[in-house]
Amino acid sequence: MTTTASVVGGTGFTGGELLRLLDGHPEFAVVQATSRSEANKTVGGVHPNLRHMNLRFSDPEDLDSVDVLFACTPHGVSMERIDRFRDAAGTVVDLSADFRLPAAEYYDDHYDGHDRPELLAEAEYALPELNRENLPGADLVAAGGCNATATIVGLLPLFGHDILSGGERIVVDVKVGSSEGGAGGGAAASHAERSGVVRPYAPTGHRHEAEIEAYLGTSVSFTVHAVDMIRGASATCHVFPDDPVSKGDMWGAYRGQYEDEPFVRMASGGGGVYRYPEPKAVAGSNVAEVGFEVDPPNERLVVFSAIDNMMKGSAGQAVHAANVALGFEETTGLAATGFHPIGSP
Amino acid sequence: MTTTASVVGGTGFTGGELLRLLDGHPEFAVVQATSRSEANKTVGGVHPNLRHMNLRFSDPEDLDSVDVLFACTPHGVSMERIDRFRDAAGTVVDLSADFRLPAAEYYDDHYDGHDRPELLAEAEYALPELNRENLPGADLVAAGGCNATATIVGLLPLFGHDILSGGERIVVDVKVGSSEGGAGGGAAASHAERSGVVRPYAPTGHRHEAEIEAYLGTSVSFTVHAVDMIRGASATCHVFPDDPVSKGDMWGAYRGQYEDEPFVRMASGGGGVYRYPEPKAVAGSNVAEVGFEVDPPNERLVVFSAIDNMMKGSAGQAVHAANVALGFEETTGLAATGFHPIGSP
Amino acid sequence: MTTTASVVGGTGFTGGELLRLLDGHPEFAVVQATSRSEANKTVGGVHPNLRHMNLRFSDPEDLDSVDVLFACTPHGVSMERIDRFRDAAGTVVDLSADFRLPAAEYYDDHYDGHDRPELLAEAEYALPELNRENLPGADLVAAGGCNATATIVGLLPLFGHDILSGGERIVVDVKVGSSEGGAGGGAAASHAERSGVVRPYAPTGHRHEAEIEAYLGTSVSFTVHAVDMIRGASATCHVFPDDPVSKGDMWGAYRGQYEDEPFVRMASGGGGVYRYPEPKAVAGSNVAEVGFEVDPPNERLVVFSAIDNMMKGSAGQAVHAANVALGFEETTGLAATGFHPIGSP
Amino acid sequence: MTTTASVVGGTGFTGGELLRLLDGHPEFAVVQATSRSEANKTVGGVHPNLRHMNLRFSDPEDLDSVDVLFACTPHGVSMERIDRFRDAAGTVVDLSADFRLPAAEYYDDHYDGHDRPELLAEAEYALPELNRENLPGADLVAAGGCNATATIVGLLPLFGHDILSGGERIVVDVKVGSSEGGAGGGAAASHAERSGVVRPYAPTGHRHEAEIEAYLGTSVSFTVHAVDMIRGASATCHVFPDDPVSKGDMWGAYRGQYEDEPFVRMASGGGGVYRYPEPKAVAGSNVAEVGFEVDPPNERLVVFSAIDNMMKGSAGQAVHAANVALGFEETTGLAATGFHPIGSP
Amino acid sequence: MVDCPECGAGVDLHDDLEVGEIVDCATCGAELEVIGEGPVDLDTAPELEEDWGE
Amino acid sequence: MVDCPECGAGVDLHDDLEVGEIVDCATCGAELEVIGEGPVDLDTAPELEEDWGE
Ligand SMILES: NC(=O)c1ccc[n+]([C@@H]2O[C@H](COP(=O)([O-])OP(=O)(O)OC[C@H]3O[C@@H](n4cnc5c(N)ncnc54)[C@H](OP(=O)(O)O)[C@@H]3O)[C@@H](O)[C@H]2O)c1
Ligand SMILES: NC(=O)c1ccc[n+]([C@@H]2O[C@H](COP(=O)([O-])OP(=O)(O)OC[C@H]3O[C@@H](n4cnc5c(N)ncnc54)[C@H](OP(=O)(O)O)[C@@H]3O)[C@@H](O)[C@H]2O)c1
Ligand SMILES: NC(=O)c1ccc[n+]([C@@H]2O[C@H](COP(=O)([O-])OP(=O)(O)OC[C@H]3O[C@@H](n4cnc5c(N)ncnc54)[C@H](OP(=O)(O)O)[C@@H]3O)[C@@H](O)[C@H]2O)c1
Ligand SMILES: NC(=O)c1ccc[n+]([C@@H]2O[C@H](COP(=O)([O-])OP(=O)(O)OC[C@H]3O[C@@H](n4cnc5c(N)ncnc54)[C@H](OP(=O)(O)O)[C@@H]3O)[C@@H](O)[C@H]2O)c1
Ligand SMILES: [Zn+2]
Ligand SMILES: [Zn+2]
Repeated sequence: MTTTASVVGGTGFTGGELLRLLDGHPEFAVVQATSRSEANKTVGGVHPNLRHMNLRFSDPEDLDSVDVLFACTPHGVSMERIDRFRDAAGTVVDLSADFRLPAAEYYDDHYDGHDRPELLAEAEYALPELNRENLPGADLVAAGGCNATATIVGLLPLFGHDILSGGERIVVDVKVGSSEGGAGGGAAASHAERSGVVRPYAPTGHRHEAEIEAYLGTSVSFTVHAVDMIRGASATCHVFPDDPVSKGDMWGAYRGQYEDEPFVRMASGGGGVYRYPEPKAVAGSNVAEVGFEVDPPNERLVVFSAIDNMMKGSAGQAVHAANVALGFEETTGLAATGFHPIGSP
Repeated sequence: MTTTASVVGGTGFTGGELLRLLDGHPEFAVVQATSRSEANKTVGGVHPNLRHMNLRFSDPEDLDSVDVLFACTPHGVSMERIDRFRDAAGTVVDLSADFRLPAAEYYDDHYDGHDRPELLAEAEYALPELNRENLPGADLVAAGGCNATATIVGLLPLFGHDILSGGERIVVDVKVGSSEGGAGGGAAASHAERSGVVRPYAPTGHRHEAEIEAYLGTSVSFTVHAVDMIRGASATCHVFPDDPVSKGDMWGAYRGQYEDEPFVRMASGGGGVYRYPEPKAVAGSNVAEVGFEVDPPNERLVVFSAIDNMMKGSAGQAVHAANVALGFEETTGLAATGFHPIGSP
Repeated sequence: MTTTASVVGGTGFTGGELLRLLDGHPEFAVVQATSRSEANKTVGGVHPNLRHMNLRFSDPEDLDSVDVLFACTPHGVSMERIDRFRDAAGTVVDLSADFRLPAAEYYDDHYDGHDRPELLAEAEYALPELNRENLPGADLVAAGGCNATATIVGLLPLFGHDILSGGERIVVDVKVGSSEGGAGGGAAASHAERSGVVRPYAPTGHRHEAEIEAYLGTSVSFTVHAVDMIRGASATCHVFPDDPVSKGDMWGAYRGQYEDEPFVRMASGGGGVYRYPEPKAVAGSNVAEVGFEVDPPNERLVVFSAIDNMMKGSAGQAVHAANVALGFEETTGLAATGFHPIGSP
Repeated sequence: MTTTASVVGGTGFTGGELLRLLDGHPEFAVVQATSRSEANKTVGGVHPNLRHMNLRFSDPEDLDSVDVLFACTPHGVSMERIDRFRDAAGTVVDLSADFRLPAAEYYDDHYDGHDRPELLAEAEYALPELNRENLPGADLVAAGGCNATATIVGLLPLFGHDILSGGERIVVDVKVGSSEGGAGGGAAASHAERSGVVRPYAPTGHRHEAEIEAYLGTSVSFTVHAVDMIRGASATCHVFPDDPVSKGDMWGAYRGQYEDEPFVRMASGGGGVYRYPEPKAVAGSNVAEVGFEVDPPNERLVVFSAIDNMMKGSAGQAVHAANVALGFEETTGLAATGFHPIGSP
Repeated sequence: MVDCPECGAGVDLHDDLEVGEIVDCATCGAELEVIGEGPVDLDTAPELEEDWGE
Repeated sequence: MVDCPECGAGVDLHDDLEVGEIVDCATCGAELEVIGEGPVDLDTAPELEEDWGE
């Protein structure tokens, strides 16, 4: 029996990626994709890769009843419309920041507050590598932020394997592609202005600092740069542990954490062209690559993490979590590997 | 019962793509991938997207017995080693130019002759849109050239629908990505020299002229430009028919030809950003996009065609043809759609 | 004694390039740059390369009196404001299409007509390679279109050297960068949608067909593709002469035409990486590269031409023409060569 | 009276850039450019932007007598050939690492030792912002490393303005273009493998750590990533001072340091698209952009620095230093600004 | 199902579309205006001569 | 199956490898030299300080 699904915000970048994933997912049938601006137009008119889909956008005011509703709207929309979403669907998976943080204070400090703080305790953070045990049966699931996901997946093994305890200095230097900004975009997002950049776009105070702190229990010095790719987020974490850590300790921690994870892959040195995590190597897949080096003279660990922000960083993570929540085999619909060669994906 | 497969030339670009496709294909099991330079190394050490595969390259001198052998070697290797390939496998699918052309003269005129001209009559051209009826049971299959494929798929409907008969003037202006050159590459293929180019790399005399002439029965004025993408080939065909052709005539021809083709998609005008065929829109998929405009003042038809050279232009076409040859459902293992957004794929 | 200059439309792409050129030009002093949207802001706030200039944008309603006014506004603005421009300046150099075409009918057929058709006879076409003799003393100069310039410079030697007479079939297949669209841009111009494209954006009916016809006296079958670069226009002209033409004939024509031209350079075969004209090789300079091959089997000539649309295709051409009009040494302020290596400029 | 100059290693990337700069420099006349591989070929055959130069490569064994010899050879060549270089020229400017570090131990620790350690004390570090007073009359000048230059220019104001004293924690996360690797390049430098990357290529232990330590007196935790541009190096310095530092303190330090520097420009917040230093904004120019933010919650300063590695990071710096050494006006031949718009330069 | 006036392919639509609404054809992409209801009737939409890209 | 001396993961190999051959570890990518046969024994291969990219 197929599970019906709708995508609110279907013209957007994450919405389009979700439509692609759900269309290829054997358990789901997409019955609705909403758009205010493109209502009645075919999904393929916006997403050329989906020209084969026999589906037209419809108005978000008229939500069909479905099993799962995926909300792919800008921050603030889901918290306002959450009751209507839950009326329409037994399970709501939200890709925005609206239900990601575990307490109202985070929204007071880093956003403009929250309309429905009482629901925050109900919501489950989607990242299975962190929160798998709480997802089965969850009916409000909040997919993580893309930069936060890259960072959390990179640093997680250091906590709980006696390497970090939370008070250490961590610098996270992130490089991201232009799809992070969504389909809207302004002058800075034009091809002429955005091509070839290494552009500091969030030097300090990025909101994902809060998400990382909430889920890893550590503060991080976070800076994000826009670089010339469309898909992809890459986090370089410069970590200063209190005590010396060997490469063997690191392998123990990372293999211990991730050996059985279907969507985390190690890339840490060795030969060839692709020695450490790279967005290029995971583009189009739900895989996160993680790797590291130790730097004894500087008493530093360097951890690299790379994801496709459209996949592990949003739509793929959402489907992964939905698979767990609904009891499907975890990797269903997410088995596609990346590509080689691939350009600036 | 799975069908066993081997890939000769597994470190190359088409070889890597075939490994990806076969690995995800429910009917095939990859038992061997050869390399002279990387023998004993893991497939994932060269193709980072295949790090999950439990396979090491082995020497092409020691061929395993398999059901299907895919040869992904430079021009000249297959014609020399064809007997050993056929000893090892019941079906040989060759991606090089060695068995593509139907007669020895083509090789005398455009290459350095042919070692085994008597086999040319046995070989079947892989492109199902052109040669589907002869593929079932074929045991020597020759995948088409990428630029030739883009051109043939674009022009095919004009022949046989009373628009062209073969003597008309046709200019084909092609734009291609860097993966067409294979993993080797020289100075011109370095990132610094190859980025951002619009570089005429085959102004005249490209060998695919012969392939197009052999299969469409028309000569074409062919020019190829390198542009800044990795995957993709785009052919713009400027066609001068003897008699006026209306847009309705064109739709009739193209819909008539392609309505039931699983891997050809029309994109011809309309609204939105993606109005005509684009490599970006098909990257990562086996789809060919075709479209056209009519230009009455210049008595011209303009036909656009776009493919991913790694897929429809080589490895995807090879698997498509193998599916037909072996009696599998045609689209098996090739259902993946493209991506949106996607950069310079 | 310095010549004073103003730039109307100073926030735009051609306006910014003009400011850069005039700022480095020993004969000119820039006294005004206009903008409606950025009035009172520094020029460097929009054009980061001009942060050293001590100049703020001012309102285009308040034009200073200057020797030369450069108009860098969208089509339609100059024809409406031409009297005010001429009141403010002894010489007006217009970069838009408003005074490019020699007769009102062109505007009726290809644009929405013309407000001041009587001025068309007064205006001089800026391209010195075509119209040098009429420029000295001209007080209304119209810079050519970028794609038209690339095409005209490529084809010009074929006329007047007994190769073409005007009735022959010519296909012009153009590839352009995103700066051609100006600083405005919409959804199709965003980095995510515009990166990595080979996108047919003007399949037929491009307005520059008229400009080429007006100045070369031949009709051309013209198609323009957007490709992944910012600066640059490359025209590939497929030409079908009535009689056979040898490579020697071609060299004679091209050397005869261009030997003494300071801003035209031949690149036609030979060794190395850069054998034919490429936008990359001329980016940042006012140079046009031209080159060719002959294709006897197809009775075809292939002519390649490459320019930087910001330079030879607009601002550089405008300064070049102004130099000639005002009697300065032709190359003044335009001597900068291109770069090597350079990416996607 | 012109000063004669030769370029050893003239086919390389920095050698080509030097030829471009010297060719446009009013004080210099280039009399020789060497190459082993391209001897007797024209300079324009390798560097298409220099097709107008009337110069052929000659063998590096036959050095002409000149006033200034610029050595643009890989590490190790200059230390071996230094006597012959000095025989040929009164002033030697070396762009390699061979004379950059002030003492033999650095070479023992970070390279394979030094052949001529006694010359290290004679050599002057080229960066005028750091070492201007020692350059006039210097006859052995060593241009800085590109990543070191970006970092030193970024951090310099923090020392000597009471913000840092040398023991503080500093993380330097660098992003560089592909021209840093020189014209050689291997598999990892091919267009297909190198496009679109965020690739950690020197996770730890980069040799420029030593150069920074030698000239700033501080150790830094240094990591370099390859990103998709050709020219450009961008350093993000995450700095942890012992005491709180205000934005005013920072402006004081940076303005104090750089107000009169002709080739350093501040970009630190504000509006528009280009708010912080970006390689794109300085590409093609000798300008270094520097800027910063303060991050009180993390007790961090973030300093950004961006240069064109071909200019400020090598050839431009070399000419700048030569200007000072020879007593020319400092900015001679280096006045060209960057471009806007410009792609991935 | 109604035929596209541009390319002739069938266009799949809800029946509750109103006159004046714009839809696109899934085959040719043409923008089509609903000119009649129940059953839906379509005509090519007046082309917006918009600037498309450059 | 033999353990990787670098990361500790199991390394899957044919038994007919010869001493001196170089393999890589599928987990950490380390280049490993075969230093004993039947069963295969591995050690970290001497690192080629090659130029890797830039
Ligand atoms: N892009 C990423 O990498 C990424 C990663 C992780 C999380 N996210 C989060 O995912 C969400 C979507 O991001 P995106 O990049 O897909 O954005 P986007 O491309 O801008 O798409 C937003 C979508 O929401 C619709 N929409 C906007 N306002 C709406 C409203 N008031 N009511 C109903 N629909 C509305 C828009 O369509 P119409 O205007 O046609 O209705 C559009 O389909 C955001 O919250 C973002 O923070 C994004
Ligand atoms: N790239 C495309 O877009 C494309 C499209 C259509 C058709 N093709 C055709 O497909 C074939 C492969 O192209 P490619 O782009 O994949 O090339 P490639 O990347 O250069 O790969 C060639 C492969 O062949 C192996 N090889 C080379 N010489 C060999 C020999 N003598 N014996 C055994 N193996 C040998 C190489 O590996 P080792 O050196 O490690 O053995 C490598 O794995 C060519 O014939 C090409 O024309 C390519
Ligand atoms: N881009 C090219 O490659 C190229 C090549 C050849 C010719 N051209 C032609 O050159 C002209 C400028 O092109 P562009 O690419 O520079 O365009 P752009 O980047 O869009 O700039 C247009 C400029 O005009 C100003 N402007 C717009 N409407 C105006 C009005 N009604 N009155 C006064 N100022 C107005 C705008 O500034 P504010 O809105 O701030 O006032 C802006 O500074 C166009 O006619 C174009 O066809 C362009
Ligand atoms: N690229 C940068 O961004 C950058 C920045 C700062 C400093 N540097 C330093 O500048 C130097 C040159 O770098 P590059 O990027 O220009 O390198 P490159 O592109 O590889 O060029 C090296 C040049 O040296 C010549 N050469 C090589 N070995 C030689 C030898 N034994 N004797 C004489 N000539 C020899 C080569 O030409 P032939 O083989 O034809 O003789 C070639 O012209 C290096 O030391 C590099 O570390 C580079
Ligand atoms: Zn239609
Ligand atoms: Zn290992």
